[in-house]
Amino acid sequence: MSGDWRIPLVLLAVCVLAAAVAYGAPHVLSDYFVRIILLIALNSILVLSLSLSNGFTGVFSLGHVGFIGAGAYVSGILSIPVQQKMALLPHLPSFLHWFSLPFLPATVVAGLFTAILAVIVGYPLMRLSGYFVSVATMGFLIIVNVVLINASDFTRGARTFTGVPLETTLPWVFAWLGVTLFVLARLVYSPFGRSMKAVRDDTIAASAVGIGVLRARLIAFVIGAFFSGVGGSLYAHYLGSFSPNTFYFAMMINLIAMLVLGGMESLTGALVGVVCVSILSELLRSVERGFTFAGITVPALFGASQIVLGFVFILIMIFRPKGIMGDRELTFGLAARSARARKRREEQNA
Amino acid sequence: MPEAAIPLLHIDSLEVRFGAVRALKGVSMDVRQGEVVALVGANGAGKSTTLRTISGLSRPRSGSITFAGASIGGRPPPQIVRLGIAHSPEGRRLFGALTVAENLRLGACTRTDRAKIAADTERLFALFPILKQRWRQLAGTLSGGEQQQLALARALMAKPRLLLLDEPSLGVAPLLVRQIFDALGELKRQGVTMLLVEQNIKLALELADRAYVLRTGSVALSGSSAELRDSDRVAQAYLGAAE
Amino acid sequence: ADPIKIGYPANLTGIQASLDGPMLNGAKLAASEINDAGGVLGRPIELVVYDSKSDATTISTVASQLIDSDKVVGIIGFADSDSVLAIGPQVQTAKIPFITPGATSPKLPSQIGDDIFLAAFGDNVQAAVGAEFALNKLKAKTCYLLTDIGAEYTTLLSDYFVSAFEHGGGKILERDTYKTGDKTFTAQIAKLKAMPEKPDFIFSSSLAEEIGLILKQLRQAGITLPVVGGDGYDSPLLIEVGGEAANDTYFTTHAFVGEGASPKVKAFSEAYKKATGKEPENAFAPLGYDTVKLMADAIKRAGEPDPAKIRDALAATSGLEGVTGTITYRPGVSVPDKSVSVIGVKDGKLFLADEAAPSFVAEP
Amino acid sequence: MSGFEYIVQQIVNAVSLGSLYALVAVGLSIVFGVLRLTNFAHGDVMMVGAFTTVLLNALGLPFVPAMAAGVVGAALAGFLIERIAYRPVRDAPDVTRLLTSLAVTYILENLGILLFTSSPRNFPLPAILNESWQLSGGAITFTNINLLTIALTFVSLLLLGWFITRTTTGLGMRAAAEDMPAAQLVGLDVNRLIIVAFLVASAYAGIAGVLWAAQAGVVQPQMGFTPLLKAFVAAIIGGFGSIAGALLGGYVLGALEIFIVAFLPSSVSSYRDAIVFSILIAFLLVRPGGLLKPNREIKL
Amino acid sequence: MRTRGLTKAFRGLVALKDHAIELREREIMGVIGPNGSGKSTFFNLITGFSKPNAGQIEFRGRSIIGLRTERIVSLGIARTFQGSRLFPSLTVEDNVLAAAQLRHPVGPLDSVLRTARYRTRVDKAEAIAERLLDLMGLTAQAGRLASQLPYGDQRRLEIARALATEPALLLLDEPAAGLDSNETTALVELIRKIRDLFGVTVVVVEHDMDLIMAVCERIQVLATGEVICVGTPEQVRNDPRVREAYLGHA
Ligand SMILES: Nc1ncnc2c1ncn2[C@@H]1O[C@H](COP(=O)(O)OP(=O)(O)OP(=O)(O)O)[C@@H](O)[C@H]1O
Ligand SMILES: Nc1ncnc2c1ncn2[C@@H]1O[C@H](COP(=O)(O)OP(=O)(O)OP(=O)(O)O)[C@@H](O)[C@H]1O
Ligand SMILES: [Mg+2]
Ligand SMILES: [Mg+2]
Repeated sequence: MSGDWRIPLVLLAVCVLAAAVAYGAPHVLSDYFVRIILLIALNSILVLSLSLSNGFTGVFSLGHVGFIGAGAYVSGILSIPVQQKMALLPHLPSFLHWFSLPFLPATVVAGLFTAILAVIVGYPLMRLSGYFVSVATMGFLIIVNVVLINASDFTRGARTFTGVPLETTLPWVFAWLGVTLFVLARLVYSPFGRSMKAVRDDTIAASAVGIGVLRARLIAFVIGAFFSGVGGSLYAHYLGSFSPNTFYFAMMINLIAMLVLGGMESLTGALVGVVCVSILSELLRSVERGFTFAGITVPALFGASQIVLGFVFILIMIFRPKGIMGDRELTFGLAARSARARKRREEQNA
Repeated sequence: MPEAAIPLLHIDSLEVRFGAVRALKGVSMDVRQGEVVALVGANGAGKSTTLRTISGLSRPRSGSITFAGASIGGRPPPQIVRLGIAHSPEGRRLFGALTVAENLRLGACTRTDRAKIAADTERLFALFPILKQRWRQLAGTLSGGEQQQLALARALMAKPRLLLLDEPSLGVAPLLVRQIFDALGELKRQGVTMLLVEQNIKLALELADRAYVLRTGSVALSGSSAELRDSDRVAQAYLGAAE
Repeated sequence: ADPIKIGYPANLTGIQASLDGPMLNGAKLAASEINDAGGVLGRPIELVVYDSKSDATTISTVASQLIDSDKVVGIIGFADSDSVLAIGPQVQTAKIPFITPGATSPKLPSQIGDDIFLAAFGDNVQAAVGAEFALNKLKAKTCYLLTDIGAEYTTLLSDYFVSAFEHGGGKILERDTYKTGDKTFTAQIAKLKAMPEKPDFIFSSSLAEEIGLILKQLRQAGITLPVVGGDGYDSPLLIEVGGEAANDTYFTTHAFVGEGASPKVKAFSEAYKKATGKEPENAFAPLGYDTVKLMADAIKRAGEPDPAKIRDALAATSGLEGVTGTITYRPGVSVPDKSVSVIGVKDGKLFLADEAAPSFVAEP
Repeated sequence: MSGFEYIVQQIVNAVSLGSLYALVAVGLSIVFGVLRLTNFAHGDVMMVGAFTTVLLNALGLPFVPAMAAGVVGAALAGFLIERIAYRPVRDAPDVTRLLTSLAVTYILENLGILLFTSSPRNFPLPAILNESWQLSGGAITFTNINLLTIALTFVSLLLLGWFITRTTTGLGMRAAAEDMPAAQLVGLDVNRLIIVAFLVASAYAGIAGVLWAAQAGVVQPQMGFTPLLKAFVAAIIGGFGSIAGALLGGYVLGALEIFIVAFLPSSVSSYRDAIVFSILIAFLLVRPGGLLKPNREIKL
Repeated sequence: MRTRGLTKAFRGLVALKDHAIELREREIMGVIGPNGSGKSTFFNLITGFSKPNAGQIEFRGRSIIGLRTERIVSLGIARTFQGSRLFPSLTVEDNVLAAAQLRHPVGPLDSVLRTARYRTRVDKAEAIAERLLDLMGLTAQAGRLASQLPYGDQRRLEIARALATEPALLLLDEPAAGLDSNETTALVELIRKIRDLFGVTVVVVEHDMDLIMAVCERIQVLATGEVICVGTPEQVRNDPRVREAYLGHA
């Protein structure tokens, strides 16, 4: 399936550009803008991980934030400096006490942990369909929340979990975003991705052509959970302190809004959704503080940004019911085409 | 042939599009009171689209539909049903989670004459005895042929002045196809006007007074059933579409 | 002259809004009083307000806006420790003095650093006062403990209460829990009723939204034991929702704003009413007010609006009279020593039951 | 207090909590039944009902007419939401409509905050509803508001059951839920059906909102979220879209919540929500169609 | 393949009763019967979509009862559905490829790493899909969404998809329903060609007697779940029970 020769060039260019932004931005832009860029990239990882099951496999999970939360806590527990651990988490089992992991291994472990969790949770849950799987995964989110609140030896309970080193920088997030995109793109546009979409379209027909419905759903769910866990770890090292309620319904609704708005059945759609929602809400947030324009003073109306955002969502849904991108990808004409399609084209030209 | 001069249904250069697809490209036809008109043609010729546009499910892009003197093009379906057009659609479209009884009751939901509804139901049982046996069964669990009979019966419950039928023989066993067409013949004798879409041309032309042959969205041929039966022009009209 | 900018991130929407809203009103009142009186160092002060939406991520974004774009010299904000911890690292890195009017976790300064100050007493202090009040004034030795496990404040307060109460010789007979947002406590109450040994009183570590309801359901079930709690009770809802059921309830808080309150409090209430059209909703309003005054006082003593100097001046604050009590920071301690008011309810009215400093305070 | 009395008291508690959940779930189920839409704004319609009642009561209107006005206000709000937000996306995919209803929630909640601030306000319940009954020498207690909730829930069961299965409009709603074009083809005015469904469901939300606020003692712009969540769960347990299922689901959920606290030690019962959901998930796996729907085999 | 004593009841209603059938290699067998006589139920039981109450199904000497559908398909039984069930959001080509992948599987890991195995298997699957689309005359439509196809093409695509799983036994449920007479005639040729090219055994359920009589070598007739007659088209046509239950006295 070799594509056309321009693709490696473009990929290289994108990588160079990303590296330039990652390393250059903090020197050029103010901390505020750096943070916005970072958050956009971070949320992209989370929304992409959600799109695998929700968009491509047709399992509308409301529980991914549970994986994000689990990933954040696992990575947090692993990477708090040893001397602080004693003070913050005195009742931690001793084998966790004597070491602390650097950022990268902690993140990978968090991802693996959530992936294993997803296998356990998904094995029964992925048998359900439609609304039932949504409710069941939402139940998973609630269970995670309750466990985080109650397992205070590990998580400090409802109290803020703090002391996680602030290591999430632009290069890290960009690198992980690259990995996520790479893996998901190859997965979604491969025979396996085709099985996922077949399962989404019609489970009965899918099993009639020999596709294991449970297997396809489970794999999508687990891979999504892995990247959610990674995203959770990045989040933990971005915020430094968080509590169980940081990873709860508000975050879930936010991520789903980004996903659906951008287009569930498209990877670039997920990115477009994140960028649009982030920039729009940042703009609105600065407008709602009130401003003076051409001598007219508009008073502060806190909460107005959410209202406007709500109306914008409704308008987009009315005019683009399948999200901004629908199921199309932004490829700029550079899609890797299958050998077959190329051959067919050549035949037509001949 | 019935004498009424003004047609009950008059369609004039109807055009319908789905995005870039021109499903109908200027179709004109008439259905007179008391008449059975067949609409035949190859797959994708636009037969179902014609019926859907008459009953308001699709909107015409241009052209006019007149029913009993009133222009109905582009009106919403419930209004059209109230004027007396009942449509038994492609794929039956029964309410699968409702019982046979409830499906029939909804078929009559535009009517207010309660006593007559009960009498009509009895008459339908004479036509389709199986429905009486399955009275309390959910429509979704009926077999294909049973569903087809229910779909027909549901449309008849509205006591329509014009009945639109989309492939009533689809998926029905031969014996039952006979029975259904016998029932349709009985309805014809009772004076029900019908516009019938059917793949089984032989049966269709037996029942119908006249027929139109559609080919890729326009009328390729029309005439009385007798004329069409005896010529091979129908086959030719079809073949034109097959290439 | 150019205004001196003080950052004010506030959770005006989301779950924290009912506390941060009144607090902002109080803060604005203080700022306008100061500006009417000529400002600080000859310059007016300006509160740069952003809505941080009760969301940790937004808080960190807002922090960078305040520090980087608005170049504020100090920051005031939040009624809960979660939010303070969320903003903490950035504030500490930028070395900007930060005062939280409402968060009461005494651990905050040690968790974040020396730029963080509390304007209110610590939970360990109020819990100790509550425990000693129960032991000494109510003569109650045995306790039933009900904890809201959905919030940091309520869990922490319970822990501090237990250690102070047990230190003073009291005994916890039974513990039970619920979660913020619950509306029915009948199951817990029936369990309490079925206890073999009756406790002398109930300590309920709760927030304003629930406590009125808990009291109502307790009394409806025929339980008349006194109920003790912390400053989470401090809102008109206690009496409005609880009604008669609120009688024989005691809570520790920052200031007594009811009938017979000190002149300072009365003056504040009137000014607040004039500015917003309503009575102060809860003690967070005067806390917001006091905190702005505290910051202004430190800026004045620093001599110039320079963050490092303001921090040092702040740490040296001593005997600053506020609506919610007198603020003094002991050297090296960023939690003020303030006296705690114990307020009781009788015949549907609040009264000052005690005003005390505790004899034993649990470690933060 | 004997063990028996203790159990009776907990059953009383479970029934009254369950009734409240059921009442919310029924409204949610009606809308789902006809539109296949999880109406997240249902909780906010409850909020509208409760706030209308509080405001009118504060302006001097007695409680009962204020409550009636609250119900009407909620119905009106539901009507407007359908007209403005849901109708344009009626044919869109499920998730699109889900997001639309989330957006409506967003708007209503923040509008509430702008107008009324997010501070909770007291809900002025007439004293008579607060009165409690003592049985068995005070060992078993329940209040008038509990009784009212239970009674209203039962009445609504009967009324709605009759409406959905016996009237043409009710039948039409079920038909439209399944196949909207086909419903139009038999002459059902689908727009009217949906409006009726929203009016009925929102009026229910209004009643439930008032009762919920009465139980909670306070009203707040964000008050709709918890009941919505509970009702969503209850409705799914029962079989989404089925009225009887929603009721049953409400009671099951209420009983689970109460019994876990009542009969398990507090160190375990603090995991209440986790236990409830574990049971639910286990249950969904055994009966994927909900309580009331038999496991019907697929028909191909 | 053969079945014995196969019985299925839906809450009291016996849809299939004591059904037995024995198929020879490479034959074309017709199953006919009035509506509701249990034909689709028979297909559902064989392909594992529902479980029989009693009876045995043996495929190439082994029992396949209780196996999951995907397992049965991989053993070599493929089917089409009454009224088509395509993957509407996939292209025509992808519909076939989704099935062709069964014999040339690539896992997620291969997909991400694009191993050598990935390439060869994908190429094989694509070759199969290409051949089938060509056979069915769908090559020109390869890039269109399945949902946009005319009905006749959809039915052919469904057959192509079933064939892509490389079955030994192909079950066709009413393949001619909704086709016009020209297409039905073409279908007769197509079914024969499929048998000859791929060497599969074919079972056709159909109400179109012309098609059944033309294509089938043997026919089994069901009525209310029971087999009333098995035989050559000629025998069946002249059987009085069949005339009464099914064909009518036309
Ligand atoms: N909703 C739609 N969107 C896009 N194209 C459509 C739609 N409905 C019909 N078409 C197209 O319009 C044309 C006419 O379709 P129609 O269903 O009317 O054909 P028909 O004559 O009824 O065929 P058949 O015998 O297969 O039922 C076809 O090319 C079809 O693909
Ligand atoms: N899931 C089900 N639940 C209840 N009854 C069912 C179910 N599936 C099939 N039946 C019943 O079993 C009987 C046989 O159905 P089946 O679909 O096998 O008939 P068929 O021979 O394929 O008929 P047709 O030619 O109409 O497709 C019918 O009476 C049908 O109503
Ligand atoms: Mg058609
Ligand atoms: Mg069948």
